[in-house]
Amino acid sequence: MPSVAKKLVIVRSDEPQSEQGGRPEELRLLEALLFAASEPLDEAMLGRQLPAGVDVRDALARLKAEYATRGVNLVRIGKKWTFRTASDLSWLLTKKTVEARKLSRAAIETLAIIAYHQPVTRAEIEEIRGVVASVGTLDVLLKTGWIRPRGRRKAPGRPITYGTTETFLSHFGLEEVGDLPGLDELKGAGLLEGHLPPGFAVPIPSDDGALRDDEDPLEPGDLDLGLAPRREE
Amino acid sequence: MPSVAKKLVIVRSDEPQSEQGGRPEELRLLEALLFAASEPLDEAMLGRQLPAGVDVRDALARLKAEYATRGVNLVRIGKKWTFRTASDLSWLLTKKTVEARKLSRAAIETLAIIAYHQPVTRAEIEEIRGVVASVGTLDVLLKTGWIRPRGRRKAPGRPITYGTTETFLSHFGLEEVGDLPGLDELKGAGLLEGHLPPGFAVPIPSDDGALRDDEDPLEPGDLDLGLAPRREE
Amino acid sequence: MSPDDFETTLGEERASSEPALMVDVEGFEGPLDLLLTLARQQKVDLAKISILALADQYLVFIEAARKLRLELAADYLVMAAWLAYLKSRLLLPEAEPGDGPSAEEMAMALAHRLRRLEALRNVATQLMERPQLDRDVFARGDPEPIAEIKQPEWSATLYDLLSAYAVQRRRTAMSFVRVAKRTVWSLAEARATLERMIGQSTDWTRVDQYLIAYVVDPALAVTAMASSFASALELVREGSAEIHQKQAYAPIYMRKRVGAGNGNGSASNLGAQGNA
Repeated sequence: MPSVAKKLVIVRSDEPQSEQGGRPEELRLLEALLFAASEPLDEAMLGRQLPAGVDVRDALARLKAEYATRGVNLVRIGKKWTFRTASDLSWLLTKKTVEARKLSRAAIETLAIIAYHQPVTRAEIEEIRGVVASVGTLDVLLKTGWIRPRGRRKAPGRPITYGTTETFLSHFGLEEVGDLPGLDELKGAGLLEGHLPPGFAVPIPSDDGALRDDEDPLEPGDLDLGLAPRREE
Repeated sequence: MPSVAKKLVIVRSDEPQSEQGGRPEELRLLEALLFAASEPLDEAMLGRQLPAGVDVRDALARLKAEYATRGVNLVRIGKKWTFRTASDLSWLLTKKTVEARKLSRAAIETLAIIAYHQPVTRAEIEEIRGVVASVGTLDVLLKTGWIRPRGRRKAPGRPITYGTTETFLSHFGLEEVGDLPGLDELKGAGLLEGHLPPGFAVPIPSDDGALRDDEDPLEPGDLDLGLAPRREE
Repeated sequence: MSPDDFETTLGEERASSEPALMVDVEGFEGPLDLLLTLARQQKVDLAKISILALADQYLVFIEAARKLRLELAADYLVMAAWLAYLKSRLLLPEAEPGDGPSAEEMAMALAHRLRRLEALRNVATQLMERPQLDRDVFARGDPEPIAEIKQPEWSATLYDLLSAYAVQRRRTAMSFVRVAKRTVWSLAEARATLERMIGQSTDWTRVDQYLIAYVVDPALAVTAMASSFASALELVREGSAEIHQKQAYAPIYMRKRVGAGNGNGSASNLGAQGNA
């Protein structure tokens, strides 16, 4: 490929200080920072390190493409970036594996509900699983740092809503929540709108979303038997 | 450095498709191993990980050449190899490595009381905790920047009231302090177990900066006592 | 609900469902999970599932579990009661159009929930199969400190904070705690209560009114209602009581069955009927 060689030479003589091979200096800077960091780095912080006038997104996209076929890939997590070993090489690196966190089935399902339905309250999680959350499930997930309380639902009792964290995205190698596997299929099948029309609640705790304006909350003396949407305590 | 240019050219013409796909797999393996390793790796050990018949020295030499112009370089230390930030970019790095210290149990408990019960005085913290606070605990928390003196309680002795800061919220990933789980949520998450006495309550915290009716503003002298959050060590 | 019809269907279903009965109820994550497992045995698309057949299978399962005197969580019994109710609605012509959802709509809603749970399990599996950090992919093993990044000097997680708060609040609360009374109403207790109550009345009475008289501690209300409802349905099935509900979520009325003898509520008598 003599043409490449020629090009390299030309670039070098044009821009002696740009050093090595005509590759923009900002890529070297980004490489250095991202290789050195122990945690994903914020796009804005990276931008501040680059020469004025350089578009950090362009540079990151280019770097990502450069590393796409390598043993180490550049990945985006939300608004942060980091290098990770290529996922097809996990066999090579398993020796490093720490005792994998073994989540219970209940915890995995609860995590999935929080990820796909967020923001979601505990009562909504219970409604989808059809079972009262066993004590300790949310506790375990909070401990992993994958979920967090996001806010409070504007509903009676103002229950806490849960959502996933950046640590969750980082752990599962997702750029954003929209990249969750199977999300589009779930949406397409109408399974994420989630909340059943009022009056449709099948036993077990139901979410407050099913309680409409035209429904009166049950009186304490009413026999609800858990058949009617239960209000958040 | 014409020699470098020459070398690049040679490498490139050796492997026309180079970058995309045609790059030998052993370079990917070496990249991943060296990237993930917590210390420099032995040539012999690396060799054992490569496909049979691959000369580890050749592969390392080639990888070194590839990275020679990049922001990270492959360097040899004795018979071991590791990735290091290019020496001309060392200004990006710092010598100071601070290992984040874990807060003591007393400190985190005190912080939790302040978060939930703010504005709160030292005596009130002790009353809730049922333990006399050690002298250093509040000092440590003030150093973290997560708590601040808010004012003085209109009470005998005019004790200082404490509350949490913005830094607190951002460290713990909370949008507002009112998003801290309440009694039901703590129970539901499995954090608060067992039978609680009637009347047991968890306040809905608020870090509203406005002084409460029973609070006086801090006086200028208060800040000189080192009680205000220190910006940085 | 017609007890005879119920019995016949149970008899027919039993043979084909026998293997399912061997499944340990402990292995299920609640009634929906059990229903989903039973639905899969129908080996059809969940969209085309027969809710009626599913309800039968579920009721057979619960019946068998109770014959074996397996302790069943209230959730399972409430679902059984609801399915029995749904089944009766599906089998009988709709009495009055009413404003509540029709039986068909209720069945569709149940099918929707089953589909949703199944779909969620599929994506949960896909999620867990993704390459995970420190299991399949790895970050830089030997990071170098970056000048621009201020290392936080102190570390603490939200979990640390919350558990620290909960632990110490509980610790100080404990010194005031009294021994709690038992918080579960067993089915036997509920049944005994109901039998005594309807023994006194041939007028329609609201079941919750039965309970209020007995359940002094409001903390017991939920468990008492669940157990009572399950027991009430059993009494109805055995022919010693009648139940009436105008529509879903409306109050439930109950009375001693007209013509039923006073001694008809004894346990031995009922047991014999159950085995017939």
